[in-house]
Amino acid sequence: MSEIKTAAVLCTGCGIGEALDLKELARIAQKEGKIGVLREDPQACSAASVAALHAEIQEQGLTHLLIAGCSRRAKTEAFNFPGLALARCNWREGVLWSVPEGENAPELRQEMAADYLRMGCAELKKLKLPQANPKAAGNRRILVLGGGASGLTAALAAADMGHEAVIVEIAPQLGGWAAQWWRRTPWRAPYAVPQPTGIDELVRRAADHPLLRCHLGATVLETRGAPGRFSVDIATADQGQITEEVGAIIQATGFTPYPIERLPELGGGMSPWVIDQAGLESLARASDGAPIRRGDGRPVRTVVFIQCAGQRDATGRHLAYCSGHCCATSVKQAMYFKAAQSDVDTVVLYTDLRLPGMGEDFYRSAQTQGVTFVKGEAKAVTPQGEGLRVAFRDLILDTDSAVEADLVVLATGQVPRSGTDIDLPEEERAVAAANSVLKLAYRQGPDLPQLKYGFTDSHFICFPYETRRTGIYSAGPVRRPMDLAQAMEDATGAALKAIQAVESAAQGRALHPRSGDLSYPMVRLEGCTQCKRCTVECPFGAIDEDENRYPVFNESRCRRCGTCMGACPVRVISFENYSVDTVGSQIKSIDMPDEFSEKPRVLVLACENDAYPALDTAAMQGRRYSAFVRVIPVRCLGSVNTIWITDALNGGWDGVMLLGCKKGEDYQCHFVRGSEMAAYRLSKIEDTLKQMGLEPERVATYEVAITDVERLPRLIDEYVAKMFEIGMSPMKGFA
Amino acid sequence: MAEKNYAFYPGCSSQKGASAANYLTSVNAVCNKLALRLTAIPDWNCCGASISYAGGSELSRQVLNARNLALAEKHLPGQDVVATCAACWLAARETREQLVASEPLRADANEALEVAGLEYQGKAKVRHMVEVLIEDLGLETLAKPVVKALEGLKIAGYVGCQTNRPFGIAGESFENPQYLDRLIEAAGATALSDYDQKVTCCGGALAFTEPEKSQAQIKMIVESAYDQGADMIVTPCPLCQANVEVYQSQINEKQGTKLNMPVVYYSELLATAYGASAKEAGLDGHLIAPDKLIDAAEKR
Amino acid sequence: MNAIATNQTLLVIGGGISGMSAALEAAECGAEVVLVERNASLGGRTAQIYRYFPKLCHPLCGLEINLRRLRANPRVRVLTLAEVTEVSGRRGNYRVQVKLAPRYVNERCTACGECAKVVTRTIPNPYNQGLDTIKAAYLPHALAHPQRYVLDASLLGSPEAEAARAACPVGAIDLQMGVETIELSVGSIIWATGWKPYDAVKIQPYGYGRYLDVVTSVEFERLADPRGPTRGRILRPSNGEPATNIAFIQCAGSRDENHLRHCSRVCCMVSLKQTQYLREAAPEGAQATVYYIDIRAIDRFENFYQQVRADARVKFLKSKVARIVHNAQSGQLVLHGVDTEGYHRYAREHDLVVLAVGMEPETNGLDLPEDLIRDASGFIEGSSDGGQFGAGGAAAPLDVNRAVQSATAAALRALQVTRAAARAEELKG
Amino acid sequence: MSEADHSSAYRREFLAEVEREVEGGTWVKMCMQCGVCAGSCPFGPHWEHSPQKIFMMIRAGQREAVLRSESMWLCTSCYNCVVRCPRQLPVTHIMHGLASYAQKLGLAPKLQATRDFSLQFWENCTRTGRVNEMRLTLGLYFREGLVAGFKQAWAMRTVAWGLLRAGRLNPAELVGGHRCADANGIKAMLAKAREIEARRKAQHGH
Repeated sequence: MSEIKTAAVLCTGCGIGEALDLKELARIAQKEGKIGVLREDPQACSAASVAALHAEIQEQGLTHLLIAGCSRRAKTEAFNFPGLALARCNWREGVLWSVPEGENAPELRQEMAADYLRMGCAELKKLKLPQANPKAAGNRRILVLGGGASGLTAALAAADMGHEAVIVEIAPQLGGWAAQWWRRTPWRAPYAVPQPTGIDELVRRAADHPLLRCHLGATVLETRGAPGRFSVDIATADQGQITEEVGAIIQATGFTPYPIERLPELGGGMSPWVIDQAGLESLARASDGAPIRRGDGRPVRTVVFIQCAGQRDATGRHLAYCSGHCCATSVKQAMYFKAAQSDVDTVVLYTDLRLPGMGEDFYRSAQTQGVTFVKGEAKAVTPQGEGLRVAFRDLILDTDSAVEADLVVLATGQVPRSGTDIDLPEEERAVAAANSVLKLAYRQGPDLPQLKYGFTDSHFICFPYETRRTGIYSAGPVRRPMDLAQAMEDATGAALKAIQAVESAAQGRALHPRSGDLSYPMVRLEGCTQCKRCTVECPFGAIDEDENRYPVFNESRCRRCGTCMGACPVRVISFENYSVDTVGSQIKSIDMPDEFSEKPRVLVLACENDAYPALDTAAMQGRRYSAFVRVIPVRCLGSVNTIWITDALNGGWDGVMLLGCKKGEDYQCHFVRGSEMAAYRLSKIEDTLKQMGLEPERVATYEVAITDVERLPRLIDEYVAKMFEIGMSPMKGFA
Repeated sequence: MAEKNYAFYPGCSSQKGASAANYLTSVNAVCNKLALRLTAIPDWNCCGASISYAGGSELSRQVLNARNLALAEKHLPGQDVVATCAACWLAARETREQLVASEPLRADANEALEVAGLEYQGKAKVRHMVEVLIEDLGLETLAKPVVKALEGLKIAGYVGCQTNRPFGIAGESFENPQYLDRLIEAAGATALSDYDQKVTCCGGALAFTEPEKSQAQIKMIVESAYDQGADMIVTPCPLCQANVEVYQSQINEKQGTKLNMPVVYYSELLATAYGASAKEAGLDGHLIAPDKLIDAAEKR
Repeated sequence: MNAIATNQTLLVIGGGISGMSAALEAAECGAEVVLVERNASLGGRTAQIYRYFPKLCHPLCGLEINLRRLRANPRVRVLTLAEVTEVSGRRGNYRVQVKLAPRYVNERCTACGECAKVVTRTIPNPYNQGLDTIKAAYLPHALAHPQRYVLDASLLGSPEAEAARAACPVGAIDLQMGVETIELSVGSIIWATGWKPYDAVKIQPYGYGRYLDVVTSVEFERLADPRGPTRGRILRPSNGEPATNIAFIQCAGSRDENHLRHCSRVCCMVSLKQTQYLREAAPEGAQATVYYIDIRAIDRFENFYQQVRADARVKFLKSKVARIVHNAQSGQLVLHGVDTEGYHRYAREHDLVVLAVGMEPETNGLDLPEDLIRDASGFIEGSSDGGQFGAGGAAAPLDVNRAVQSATAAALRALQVTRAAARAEELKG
Repeated sequence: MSEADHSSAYRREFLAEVEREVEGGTWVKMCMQCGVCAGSCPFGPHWEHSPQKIFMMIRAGQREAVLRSESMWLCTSCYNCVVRCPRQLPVTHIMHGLASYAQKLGLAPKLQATRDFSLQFWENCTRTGRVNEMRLTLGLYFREGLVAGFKQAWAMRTVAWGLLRAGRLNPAELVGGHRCADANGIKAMLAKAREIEARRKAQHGH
């Protein structure tokens, strides 16, 4: 990279000019900041000024630009200079709008603005223009694991977008569960009667599609690589072992029905006339529209459907969740009987009937056809004569009751086929490893991390597709229990994400949530001590280890959160535009008052997505907070390297506040585990503080939400007050 | 004012010497002022009310009402059927809706009507008198003939059930209909808008057979009127009027209360406001005399 | 303006979570997208939600991420205060008329707020469902994008409008702005027009509009939100006292042939979530009762339901409330009905009633292109020519998670159309 | 419910019977058990079985319990249930229909006052085509015999006297009273109606 040519624009708009002594600030930028080109501007964001800037950049060949004015979150459309390293210095929200009024306000504002300017200059010089991942690979093929409705839909969607697609199906034929059904629940108006599954059409299209290949009776042996360059070893029925090179993977491995044998009290496994919903589908297919008969040929005159069988279970013996589709499925199956013979008694035993959306029309349709719905709790299913006796509590009539039936259908739930739970303890994992479906050759385990109950859902509400294995997406009931319509919708979306993954990988760009970020982690292996922290802590399993236990970075798996950088004790990991230096130099750059000035300095490291916007918002709403803090946004609390903290404390900072997102089961960290890792590291910092002879209060972590606009200023003021309590840092002198 | 013609269905209770005789008296007084010409349906019969269900089968009761509609179509072609009694209106209107909605049902009904030499073609519409007043004339027109605005008279508008549910007047809210209050205001009186028993059922249909239960309803209806400081209750329904007025003395006997709340028809209000005498306005037809209204009527 | 769009451009109508997701997912695949939003800023209804179920996290967190994606992506053109008035042509080649309403503030605005300082006139605050007021020169909300003030039309012609214009240090206020209509040609269209709460006034027995202390679940979100009219304290609109005994009435409009014939899916979870607001926003000992027909806590949400079931503050009654009566003496609202599990009558007093109002398509009542296929409730499936697609709340009553899935799927289908159009072009040229 | 009933429990027989025989019977299966009808009824506090519960009992095949129930006879025809039902069931009509059917089968409770009143009303209004209020009232008082009748009448004397004075009660009605000219035509017409209904049900039967 050629030598740096820096420039700074000091904006005097929005009242900055009146509130601050710009001359002094300009002097600081020149003398301390060593900024080459420097100028004030009454409104830096005005079209004229921006145009002028572009011109200057051309003429003077500027490489680095600092804009001192409003928050980095403001006026981004104006301050958009491709090919330029840009730093923003937040005077407006960070100083003008946040420093409390008072007779010493001008002084405090000036000091704060000066420090932010120093910090901006320091950061600017450390910035490098990201050059994109050099190891970017552009394989655009997409591998789909699973040839059921979800897999077929995903593969066809990708193929129709012009991407080669490969289906790997464990069964000898395509179609999955849906292929074994008689009919499907209606998914569009009118929501009246069961519909053809349409699965044959999908299978036919898959077979005929020029861009689509299928391996049947095939399983994955190993998956290596990263987005844009996955290699997947596959054991196939016909060609033996082969290897597919693909750019992204969709896991649509579906579900297995919860085994009814686990429900003997409901007759599961005890009577041949107690079956599950899949079992009824085969009976219906066998009868092919004629009145439905049991296995023994006896016509069914009365059938009872027991909802939530082995689901929504609080005892911990069965599934705790609701599979969502079963109410509609039982309604559909009851209609099978009514369609063939209207005088068959069909009783649906439920506690909460769950047919959301237009399912209400389907429910009404079933009632019109005479399906009987009973709000009741099934107690026992026992053989009686040629059939069965279903004992239950009728919750409406509030009585114990019973009904005789020829056939009982247990609406059991969906168990995801998600492979191994990689969060199991090592020893158990070995056992489970056999069940792995992806067989990832990843440091962090062979399958997608699971959220709960074996589902691979990332549990993002806003970003449901984002798994923790970049370029590998899950779709259908493996991700969340769902019906056919939802699964096909889900698969269509997953196909888009897979396409996005290969496009971005090809250009060496980051995927969600830092979509388009061209920076990537760089490591100086010569300095590495093989401590493995980065490989363990990476939330996305992006880093493997080579035979010498050195980290191997798979850049296109990386999501640019910087957790590895924060984890590295020897600080050999960095990003071009975000490094130990870009932040460290800011910390060292400020003008530290002596201990007698009674002007503490508190370093605030704030998550750029939640805490930092919260501070901006607070300022916009005129909520003031102490002028003794200096705020630095960080990509994620996980990227905070403890050296920043120790440097700060050694440099005479009085305290360090770390503001990150909620961790734990309902984590709100958009890098999933960043804030958790930070918390873990900081739990160890107390020893360091002891060694330095400092109070533990000098470092504090807070979970802050983007909405904490009232709470956050309060937290800051309370913390600063505490610094006054325990006194100025004894380290100041030595800085 | 241009005369408007209607096929009139007075109903049993409005007949001479019947429980709502004074209702008809007051309605006639009002109609004269408003140039509404009511021609009674020749040989009209009882609607069967809602209570006759145990004796009368579904079709019998429909036919009973269809007969009146058929007679109207035959003798008063092109005229809407207007009922003053809420029960008559509801029974007739329900039958009409059912017969118009279902061809086969109309065929059955007509097969029966044929025996009486009649046929219902589904033309004649069924209206309640208040519908006619509000929809055909409008509140402004209703206010015009007022010569004695009933100023200062505080009145609880008790709508009750059958003019309100299931059809409603002018598509109004079932829970808080306004039409009766508007009529009260048209007469220059004050409608107590916070009267919260406005649409409570008086239990009228079961007044004879479940006296305690229906009288409990009546007590609520009357006491709430007292709470609001009402001078009287106004209603559009003969059954409501009779029950709420007649049983107050019984409630007093049984429970030692001192209920004595006049209950009058909207038409008595209007008639009085239009300058009718107490007799013309049917004010003499009460067990609990609506003294303030009578005073207004007697004022010259 | 026409220049920016071609038949390979994708038009997304609606800038809520679904529209933003569809636009961004498509753009991050390399597509050119025009995102049209009727309001002055993006975010839609989720921006007015305090917390999401089941994580109780904050919608603004996701909004900030999406805004970042947007700022980083030159392929998405955003038009606010813009409404599609006409769609002609067919798949692969639509012509769309877009009406742009005046904001009276141009792109020079720095959101410094000087205009608001000189304006005294206030208007009902749309962000808080009109439960409080806001200056007639305002920033729609903290994370409003574009971050630009709006001058309410009611100011026009008043001296205050002039004052505001004079107060603006950067000359961003333009009182001459008028309605403008532009034409776009696009290859495919995603209707992400979202949903609206059912008009609770129509549910007569519950007295919304007659009783101040009957509010909708949408309004309740604002009451619980620290950025809301009560600063996050659940206060009774009638007297400003803290609510301590709150009723949540399910199926307010939904599953009801007198109102909405469909189940709105989310309302159960919304009420379950809102019972948990009591922890932070209501006094100690505050109680909640949920009146329901069926609790529809589908898939993993069942956990959340079980947690709330275990919460001593919350009671559940299987009953559709028959009617609400105002007790003048106590000032309380009396709910009448029966617990259908065994027929137990009740007349229970509450000091605040929250109606879990159903969702209906925002487009109901508007005239849409004839060839849009809609279901009995008006939800948009797509167009018969296969070039237009419904997404998110416009396509079905969905929670956020499913809405984003739907939007992502719609984005792919739309891309298939524009890519096909592109291939066709290549063949031609 | 006794063990013996199980063979008929939750079977369609009784529901089918209700659909065939009872006014509005085909609506029973559409109930979604929300309970809004039960909560809306002014006489609700006095019932044993709410409408929604009766609908469930019908599905459960509890024929005796339903048809012998007093509850239907407490319907005041206020239509609150009808206008609030989310499935738009004509609940009032179904209650009337069930009562009427129970009466027809002789299962209705003996000495059910409303039943007797209902019968008398029908008899009274169809005899001449118009209601004879005088007879209707006295007929009801004396339905349990002379003594009871006089007691009732005595209890009502103030009311009766008031109505007389107000010209709203006419003793003359005891003899003669209002009548339709074509009373016979009405009788014939109603007989025909019954005949048609019988015919329809026969057809419906198979």
